[in-house]
Amino acid sequence: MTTMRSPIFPPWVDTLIKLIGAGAGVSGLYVVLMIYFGASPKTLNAGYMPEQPVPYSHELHVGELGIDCRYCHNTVEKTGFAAVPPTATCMNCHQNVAPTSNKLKPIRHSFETGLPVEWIKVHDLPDHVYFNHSAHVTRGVSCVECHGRVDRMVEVEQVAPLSMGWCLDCHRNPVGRVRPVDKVTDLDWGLDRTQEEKEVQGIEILKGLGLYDADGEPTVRMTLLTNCSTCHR
Amino acid sequence: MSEPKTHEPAFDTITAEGSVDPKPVVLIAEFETADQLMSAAEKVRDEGFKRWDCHTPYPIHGLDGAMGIRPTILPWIVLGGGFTGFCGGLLMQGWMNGISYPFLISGKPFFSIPASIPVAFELTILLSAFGAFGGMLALNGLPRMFNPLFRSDRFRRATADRFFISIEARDRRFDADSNARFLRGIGANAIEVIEE
Amino acid sequence: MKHLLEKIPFIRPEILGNAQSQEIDNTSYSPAERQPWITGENDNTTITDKVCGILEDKPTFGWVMFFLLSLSVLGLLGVFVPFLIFWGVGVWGVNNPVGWGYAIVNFVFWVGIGHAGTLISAILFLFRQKWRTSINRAAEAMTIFAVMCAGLFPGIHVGRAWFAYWMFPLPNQMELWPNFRSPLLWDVFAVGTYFTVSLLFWYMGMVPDLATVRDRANNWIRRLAYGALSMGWTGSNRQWHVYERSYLLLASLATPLVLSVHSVVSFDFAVSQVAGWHTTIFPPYFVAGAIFSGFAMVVTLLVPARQLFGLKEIITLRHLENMNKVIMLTGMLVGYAYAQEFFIAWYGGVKVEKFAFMNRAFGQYAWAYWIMVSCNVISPQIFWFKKARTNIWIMFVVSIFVNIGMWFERFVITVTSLANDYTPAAWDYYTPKLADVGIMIGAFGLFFTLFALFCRFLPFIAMSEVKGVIADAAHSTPSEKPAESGDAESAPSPAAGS
Amino acid sequence: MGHKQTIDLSTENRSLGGLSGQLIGFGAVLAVLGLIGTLLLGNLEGAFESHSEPHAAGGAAHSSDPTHSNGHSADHSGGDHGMAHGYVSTWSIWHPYLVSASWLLAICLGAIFFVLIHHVTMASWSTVVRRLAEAVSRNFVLMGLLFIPILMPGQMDKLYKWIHPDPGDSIIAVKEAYLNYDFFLIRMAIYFLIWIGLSFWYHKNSVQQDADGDLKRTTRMAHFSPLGLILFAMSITFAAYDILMSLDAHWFSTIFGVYLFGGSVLSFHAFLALIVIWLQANGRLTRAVSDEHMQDIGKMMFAFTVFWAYIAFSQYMLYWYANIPEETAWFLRRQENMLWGSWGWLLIIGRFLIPFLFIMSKHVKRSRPTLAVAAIWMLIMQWADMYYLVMPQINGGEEFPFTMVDITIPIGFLGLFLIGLALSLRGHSLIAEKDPRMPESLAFENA
Repeated sequence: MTTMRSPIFPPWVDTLIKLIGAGAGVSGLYVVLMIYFGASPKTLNAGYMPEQPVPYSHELHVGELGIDCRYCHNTVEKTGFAAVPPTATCMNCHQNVAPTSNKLKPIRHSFETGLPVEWIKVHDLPDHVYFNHSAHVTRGVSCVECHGRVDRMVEVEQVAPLSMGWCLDCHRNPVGRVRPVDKVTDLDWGLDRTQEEKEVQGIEILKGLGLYDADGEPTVRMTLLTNCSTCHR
Repeated sequence: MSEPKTHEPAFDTITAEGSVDPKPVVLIAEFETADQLMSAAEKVRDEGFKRWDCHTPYPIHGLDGAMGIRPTILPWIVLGGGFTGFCGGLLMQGWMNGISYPFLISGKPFFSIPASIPVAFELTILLSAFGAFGGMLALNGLPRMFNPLFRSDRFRRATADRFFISIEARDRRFDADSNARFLRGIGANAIEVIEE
Repeated sequence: MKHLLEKIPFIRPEILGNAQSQEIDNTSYSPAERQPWITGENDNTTITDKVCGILEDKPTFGWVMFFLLSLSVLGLLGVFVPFLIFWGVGVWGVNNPVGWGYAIVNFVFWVGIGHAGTLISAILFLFRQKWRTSINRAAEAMTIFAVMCAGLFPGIHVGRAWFAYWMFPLPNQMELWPNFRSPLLWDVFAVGTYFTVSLLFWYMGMVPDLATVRDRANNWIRRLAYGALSMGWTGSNRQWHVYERSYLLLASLATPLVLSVHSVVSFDFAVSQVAGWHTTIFPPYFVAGAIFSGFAMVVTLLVPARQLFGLKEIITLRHLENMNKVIMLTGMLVGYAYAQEFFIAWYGGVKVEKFAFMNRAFGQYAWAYWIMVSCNVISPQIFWFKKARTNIWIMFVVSIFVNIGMWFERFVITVTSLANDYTPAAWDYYTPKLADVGIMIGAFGLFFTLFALFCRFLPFIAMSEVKGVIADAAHSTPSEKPAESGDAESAPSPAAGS
Repeated sequence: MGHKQTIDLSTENRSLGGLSGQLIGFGAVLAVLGLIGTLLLGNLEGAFESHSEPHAAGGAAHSSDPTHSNGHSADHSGGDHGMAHGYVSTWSIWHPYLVSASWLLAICLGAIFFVLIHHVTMASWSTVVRRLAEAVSRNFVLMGLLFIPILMPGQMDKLYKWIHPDPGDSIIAVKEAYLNYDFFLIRMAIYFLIWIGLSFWYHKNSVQQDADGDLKRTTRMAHFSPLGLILFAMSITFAAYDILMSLDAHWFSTIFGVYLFGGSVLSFHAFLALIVIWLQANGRLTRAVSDEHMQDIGKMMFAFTVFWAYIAFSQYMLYWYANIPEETAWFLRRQENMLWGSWGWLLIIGRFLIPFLFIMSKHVKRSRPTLAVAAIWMLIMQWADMYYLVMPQINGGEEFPFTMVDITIPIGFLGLFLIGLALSLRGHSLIAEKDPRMPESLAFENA
């Protein structure tokens, strides 16, 4: 006696399951890589370069003319906030220098009306981060460490990812990233030094701050740099 | 085993739908009770079959011996999983809290054995369990959705209240007629051959 | 009494469910022979029919009512959880000094409930207790659902629930890792592992039974669904061999796991310096309490379920009696811990410890403390009497008492120690708010809804294991008698059975 | 299940017979060795001088060490840390004595627990070895006798500081209602009454069942066992507090009773395995107790190895983590210097890790030689554990007060213990002959 019958699942289902399994593995890997590289602040945030209302060139003013950072951003050493200069600061020079330039029209307009120029903030940290410029600048952390070679930027762009991990990189190991306080705005400083030399000098500076002891070992104060409440208050 | 067929075959045949050149792939024999199956299994084993199996609704104590199944390597897989979990757990905690992100809180050491035991223990168990479950699936070749055995309606009782012996056509001693007669002789009450 | 109750329409079996099974008393002890676990004239065929019948027949009126009721209670969760997430944890009654309120109480309560399932499936398995087979499936399901309810609370307590994944050690842009020195993180690992392993254990145990359902299915949806779930199981003995080994190994892994989970939960309290929490007996005491409450919940669920689904011959009085014995034992272990805490609080001579315990018993939360003691320590004492152990009404009531008592135990531990801590100026009285109560009740809705669905759609009894028990019973009874029969007969045994 | 042949007990050699003489002889040799060794070596090491000189103490190994000059107990207890001590910091012969006594007491406690728990659960696998457990538990009488010298009025203060606390010790003053000599004696009497009562009653009923085969005895023993377990639980807990925990009367831990319980059950199963192996090597119970039973005993050894570790870890973890001075003091004495710190590691590795890995395998549990090795090792570790509980108080854990009497006393006690065991096993069957569950037990298989 012969009967004909088909089972619940045809044979290709088993192949399909294997394919799905392999596919799940591959797509899992894909998702991980996408998140790791694609959603990284290095990809998403670094390189941010908005068009400003006035094509102010840091390269010209800082790089060629040699104006100190603190001439315009004059609060960095005293407050947490790095001031964007008022229009009056621009006009100190531009009353005389290129007073009729077309590019400076918004500046003059602002000066006349008293309305601020609507600069677009490039380095913008989330509200739950309390970043204090004076705390860094007065302890030997140079502008260049976070903002890059602004003196070579025609238009300012965000160089660093400004992610929490990136902040912590330095907070965990500041040794090679500090310099004498008077060299903080000298963006060229240190190009002639090796990393080792910087570290040797860095330890001396950190000793002065009480972060390293006389033996060159980190003190317990170092842990303050990575305490949550240091940045999230 | 090569006696001439002189009578109607002692088995039913089930053929796959749309099969062009049906060949037998597996033979199943049904038994009424577990005891019958047990003694039959011993005889099938002694007959020298290799690619055969018993199918029962519940695990029968002693059937492994009757079939001559050798112990599984599963415990070693589990041990490997557990070892990986324990060492991995300790290394993970040591690296994450001791090296990558040392963080002082209430004066406790960055890494210490007692505080690491709970997580290392849980990971030991977790990876061992994955080893036990995944190892079971791998060693049993599961999931296996398609199986010629599912063509048989009679076989559906193998998971309820009947006991079966199946012999694959790939076995060297496979011969539908003589096998069927042999199985009848040792107590099978129904034989089916599934063709594809 | 019983007849009267059965006259009430809603308790009448024919209305509640297909109660064709009979209550057969198999609880008498005779040292000479053991009573069967499965009563009535049951064999492999009837067991299959009865168990599969639950999910093949039309749902009974009782089940539909239960399901709808649970679903409506679950609705509370749908209201209050979004409310909580939208407004933040301020909608709860927690505030200084009681920063841990209903959320942790419910978390510990549900994790505790979850312990019975693994205890039954793993520890009793290792101890070769055959009575586990009739109840383990339902108890394991209960474990899974209870742990889900438990997981809900830490998940919503983090405030920003969408960041709950920060509890896991995942690489991230912040280059941070969780703090492995925190007992709360140990909880994440313990409860996560527990859930995963319980799920594997439950599912693996179900595969052969799902295959049974698949093979009986007569419509293609069922064949497809159960076919996929059973992964092509054929009952092959070569597979059984590996499967049984794997089951044994999982049981031996789940046993220390089940001990560890509530131990770790107890660490949340005990590694602190809070008076009344910091007691070395906490780990085993929490485990005993967890088993206690879990068994009570199993009884609470199974007493109606066996009635509803006609399983009185499979989940027999003797099964229930054994569970009641475990309840009594663990109840006394919990009582032992209460007593030791008090004694050592006095013996240790630490003033704050002494105060913490006196305050528990006679302070502003004395009402909660004495509810706890009477429910947990006193009420199970009735099980010294066999009549009480084998009376389903009494055991049902006691199991509810125990559930209440164990909830209050967690309440007492959490709240009394915090409300009156080291800073008397900050002492306060904790009052839950509507959202606390709503989420607490809603979690019961989630639990019962899931359990109701499980009853309908998955095999309620571990059929393959029960069949093994029937086979063993059939084998052992005749073959073991003859050798010693001379001695056994010479003993005057008739009275021994009573 | 049904495939195993049932063993016919009548063909089995199941009485101790001539072995009792052998065991008593061996025990006597050990006892004499222990006694002579203790007297000789103890004298050499100056252990007994403390009788004449109230402050003399310390092992010979350290007596020559000028930094640890003998016996300035007053200095140590009063001066060293500027605080009152809850413990006696001077070595006396009673310290090693107590270590050994608690070591064997633990075995007896495990034995009575074994009897009770198997009655309460109506277990069958263990029926073949239950008589051995009953016999071991009868050694409570011996243990009671061994504890008497410690409890003598003039001697007990050499162990327990709370008898004569330092002036101004307010912590001990608080517990005076509990920790006082009279009440302590009453409690000890109650514990031993409970233990001796339980062990004799169960042994008596079991042996009488051999003769009359009365099934009611089984029912009666089962009926009484829950109550017996409650008595056992309360007595072992408070005995642990009294005998071992109050050695440091300032320190406390709620889990301490459970800690002693874990070690007791573990060491009893190890001892049981050894008795069975010894009996079988001498042709007794060769078939009644099968590989299957040995595997189960091994499983219990394995389980309680883990249980002990779990309890020990719980106790350590909670005190280590919270770091409260009055709680950590006890552990600090035990881990702040190399010697006692290593002893702690010895327990972690020797008492947990090695046995855990060693008897995990089923083959190790089923093979007599390997199981015997594991059992002997576990018994030594139980002794090491008791040593760890008692000795580090001496000199505040600063020194390692090991003397030769630490070896000779346990040998002597073990000899007495074996004599006691022989007397208990003698004169009746080694197996509970007519226990109704015997057939089931004989046919037992690990399924």
